[in-house]
Amino acid sequence: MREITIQQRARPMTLEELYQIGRAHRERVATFRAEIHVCGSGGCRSAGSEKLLDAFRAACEKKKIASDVRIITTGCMGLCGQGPLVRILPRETLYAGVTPEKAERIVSSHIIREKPFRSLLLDADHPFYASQTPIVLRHMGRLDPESIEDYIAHGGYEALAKAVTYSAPEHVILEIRNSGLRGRGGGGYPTGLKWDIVRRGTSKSKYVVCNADEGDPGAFMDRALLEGNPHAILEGMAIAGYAVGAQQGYIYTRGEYPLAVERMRHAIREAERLPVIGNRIFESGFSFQVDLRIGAGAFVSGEETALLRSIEGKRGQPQPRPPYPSASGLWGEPTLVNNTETLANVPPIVLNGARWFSGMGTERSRGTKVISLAGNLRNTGLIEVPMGTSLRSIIFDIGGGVRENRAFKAVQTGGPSGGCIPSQHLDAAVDFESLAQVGSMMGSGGMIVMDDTACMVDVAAYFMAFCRDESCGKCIPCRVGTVQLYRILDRIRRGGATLQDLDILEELAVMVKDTSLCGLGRSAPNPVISILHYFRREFEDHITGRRCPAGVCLMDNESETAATAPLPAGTSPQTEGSVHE
Amino acid sequence: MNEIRTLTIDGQLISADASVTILEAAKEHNIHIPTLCHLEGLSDVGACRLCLVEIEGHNRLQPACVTRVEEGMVVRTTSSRLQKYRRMVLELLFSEGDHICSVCVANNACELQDLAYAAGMDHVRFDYLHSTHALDASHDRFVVDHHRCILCARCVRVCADVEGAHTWDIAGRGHTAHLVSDLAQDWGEARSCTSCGKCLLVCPTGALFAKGFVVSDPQNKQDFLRYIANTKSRKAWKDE
Amino acid sequence: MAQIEKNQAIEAENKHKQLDRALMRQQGRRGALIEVLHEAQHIFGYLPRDILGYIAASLQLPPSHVFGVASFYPSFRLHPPAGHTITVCMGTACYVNGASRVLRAAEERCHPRAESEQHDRIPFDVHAVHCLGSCGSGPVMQVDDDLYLHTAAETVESALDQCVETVRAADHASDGTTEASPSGEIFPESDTSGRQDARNNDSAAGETDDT
Amino acid sequence: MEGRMSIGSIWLGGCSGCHMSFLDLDERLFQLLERADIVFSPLSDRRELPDALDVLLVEGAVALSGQAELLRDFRSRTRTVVAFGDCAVVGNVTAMRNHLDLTSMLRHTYGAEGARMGHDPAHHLPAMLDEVLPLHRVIDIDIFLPGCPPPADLIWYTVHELLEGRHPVIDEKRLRYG
Repeated sequence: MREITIQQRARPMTLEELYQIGRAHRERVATFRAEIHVCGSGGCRSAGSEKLLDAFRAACEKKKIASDVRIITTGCMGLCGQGPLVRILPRETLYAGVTPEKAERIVSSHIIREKPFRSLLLDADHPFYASQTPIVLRHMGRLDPESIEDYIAHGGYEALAKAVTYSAPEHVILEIRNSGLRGRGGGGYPTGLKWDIVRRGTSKSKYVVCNADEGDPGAFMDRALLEGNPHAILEGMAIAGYAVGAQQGYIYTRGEYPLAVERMRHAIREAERLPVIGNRIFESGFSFQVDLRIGAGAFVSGEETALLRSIEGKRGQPQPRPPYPSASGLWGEPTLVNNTETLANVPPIVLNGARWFSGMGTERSRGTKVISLAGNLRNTGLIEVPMGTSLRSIIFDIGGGVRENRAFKAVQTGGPSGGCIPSQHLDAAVDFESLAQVGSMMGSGGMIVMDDTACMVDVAAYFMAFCRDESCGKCIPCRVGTVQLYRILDRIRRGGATLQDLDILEELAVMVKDTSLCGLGRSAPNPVISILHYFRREFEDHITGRRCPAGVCLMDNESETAATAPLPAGTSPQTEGSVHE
Repeated sequence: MNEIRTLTIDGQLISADASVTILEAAKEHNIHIPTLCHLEGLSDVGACRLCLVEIEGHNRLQPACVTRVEEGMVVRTTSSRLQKYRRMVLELLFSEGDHICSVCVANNACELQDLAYAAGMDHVRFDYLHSTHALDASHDRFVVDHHRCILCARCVRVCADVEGAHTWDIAGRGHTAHLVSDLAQDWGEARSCTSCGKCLLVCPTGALFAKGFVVSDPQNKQDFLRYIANTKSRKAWKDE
Repeated sequence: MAQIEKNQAIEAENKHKQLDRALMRQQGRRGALIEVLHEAQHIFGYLPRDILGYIAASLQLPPSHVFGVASFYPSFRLHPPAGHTITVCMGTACYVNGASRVLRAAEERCHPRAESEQHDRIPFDVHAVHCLGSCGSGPVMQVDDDLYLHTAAETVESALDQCVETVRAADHASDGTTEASPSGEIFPESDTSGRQDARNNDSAAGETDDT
Repeated sequence: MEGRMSIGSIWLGGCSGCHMSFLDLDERLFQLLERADIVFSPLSDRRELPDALDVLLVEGAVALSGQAELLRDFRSRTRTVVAFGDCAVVGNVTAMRNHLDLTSMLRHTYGAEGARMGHDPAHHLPAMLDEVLPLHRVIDIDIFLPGCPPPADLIWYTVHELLEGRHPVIDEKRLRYG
């Protein structure tokens, strides 16, 4: 069903015109004496990077060099924990923790006197950046996300132009299959296979959906991509649309990311103005339209079928699969649902070929993974490493180890559907298979490091409360199971539980995992199961010893059962709604 | 063009039309699979998870009510694991609502109760949540008691698909999800309601009932259910 | 008094016009309900019952379906927001850095247990959300539109005092009623604790418990 | 079981309807008394607490903290504890007060009026649990006998099985709530 098309340039663009725009933009940028890139993404923006822009403009005017210094806001530069970050060219240097007051001194030192400004300098071989191989993030932080010309100057839309001009759709799919690219949303389903199924759908109206719902707390890679390099996603979607035969695409992202929504809207308008998406793209028979759909805060909308119901304007309630969306998705039509990072990998694969991509990563998990590092770490932020890199090198080399060098306790991967991995598995590789073997999962790539101040029972209760609040409520095991699992965990946390409660907890966790309708319910017990597996002793301390080793949980003192023998079932009154200390 | 599929259910080799679900195929060969949110004649949602069956080659349990038969499928409808899970689903339901049978209008006429007997559920191991809900008696002939509502959405489906009024729908999310009429108004003010009473007759528990019924009064729901089963999927208006 | 009522009538009138324009833009587009609800909340600050009814009629959807969708998504508010909102991020990264202590401090300040301590007249809504997207610098807290990074329980006090000052200053300046203006961004922060719905005084409203 | 079986019964937060149903055993009571003694029960006037019991029938839910102690005490003396009736098994009508806030309910009932008559809940009422609990939330239960009240035939089946030294099987045919 065609959406209302916005007025476009009459004539479609040619490949030659695309190169011409790129060349012109590169020449114009080369005329500048210097460039100042200010990181405008999530963490840095909230640390005040907008005020930095004005400060640097004022500094350049004062030094009368304003006209030949290019000042732009860019996407995420990676090391969020030490933001706001600023990169200055020539003699490329990265400055951290820049405040408006320091802007003038940086300009006069780096640009006027051509000597780096020592005190805020981030040395070039900082371990955070050393062992990364960015593909999806290769232009991140160097590109002006609001200028399509800048994207084209960095080789943008070339892959789309070549695909629709020189390759048949089947050939593009073959390229993706041979590259070994798998879904980056967490499922790890082979992308080429999914494209093939949608391609074989006979209906004439098919859809491509970019899942940028990113509900995992502690994951911010989709947000960084939408804010930092929106065109890469549009190009990836257009190539996917061409390959599977879809004319309409939807990007579904969160209402809580207003800047990402704004940047993506602007990018769609720009792409239609040129036009690089719209009717008869690059003079081919292929037309592709993209619309933005904004979620409204439901984590479950990240589940494929729930996301499609949300785009259809309904309650985001998952549906049994099969039928899978690739056979019957939006309004019953074949629909390709891919994660933002998956789609952002498509243009580089089409440009550089499958063998270039499959050369990276491991045998069964090819390419790289974008990871958001957070928690009690020295270097927190956004990284991209080849699949197969060990947890140890990510946490201790790139991440710089635990803050205030406290003891490492566990790293949580896969968000509320993942697990907690203790120190004995730090040498596990980060890829789909190895993380599953140690009882966790890849998930969207959020990694939260916990030190010895964390109490694992409290963390298990935290994740279960998250799943309880985010359950859609349709199927009983998840709707009621998460409530009961949380009550038992909370009782354990407050020292009012018995060993029998622990048995019921384990039995119910397995039941919810086996019988829930969708991914949310099936993976809600994962954190508890993995924490019980690695940190069972902490549970026993809370139950029999009635104490919290990490000192986080407050035991119920007035529970009248304290004096008598431990009871088979806790009787300390728990009114469901009261705020627990 | 409906092709035939051959499959085995509980060791019994059967053949069934390709468009048929495992539940329908099993029913045709009177193999019993417990159901609750399923009602013949209404669309299926696969929400209560009581009809989960084991299928060889699938590591995940599949709901029989929405999973189509496939060639060479080997299905098992009962095992100790399935029975344990079915009993736990029922225990969860009893713990969520306020199912006090001794004071309930649907006592001895309640599908939830019958399923609990069949599962041998002699007690509930989970805490009773006792969440307080509204009780709406504003309609001149009917009452809705949300404490007994298990959110199977049969009433939503019969009101939308068969009556066409779509007065009922589910609002909220997760454990605060609940039934609402129109804009969460009192049932008596819901202008879209035609007072046809179909929702009462499909409600498996004592959540929707007619005024004037006292505890364990027999409600003749059974003949209406057969009527609704025949109108939609089978040959219309066939009375058995 | 008449003048104020007249202004309010005019204002309500042009809000309805804005809503009609939004509905016109969505004409013919499938699955437009959630887009319209976003715009309606932006116009009215929340989704009043009559507006939901108006939307249901113009999109020809059953009112129960529209209410079902509006009440499903936590970003949609079915009740007028209090004057000001404190949003505490309870994402995992913030949580392990002590976000629950910040949440407790915020709640203690806004709904103090002992009635006597209720000193600032300014009504605050306290929301716990699952991720504000600045995981590198948690715990993160937002008071209306200003974001506070690496917050601790103590920062809550100073942040709220500062907000109370700015609001009081604004009160003197406009000395009109501080109308419940929606917070600055086009889409107000998601509101996971405000799922309360008029009909259901569900006692399981433990949303603001400390996890 | 060559010796005689000792049976006891107590009622907590309940209406004694289950004990009435027990009396509906009618003539079967004589068969029972041939092989067992009812050593402690509200139905008999023997008051000393037996130091050991074979079977204990417990009617009613746990509403008072004192009842919880009594229950734990009996559990330590009894081989087989039977949750006798819906109140004991699920909390039933007694647990309906869990919807209400206990303190405001007491203040409402015994408030100004009660104070005028010198009734002060703190002194005149036993300490109440905030939440009325079914028995298995307080002690381990061996046999669950739901029903409001459990029909006499079901009680007889249970007691008879215990007399024969078998564990009664309360299956689909015998299970009845309400």
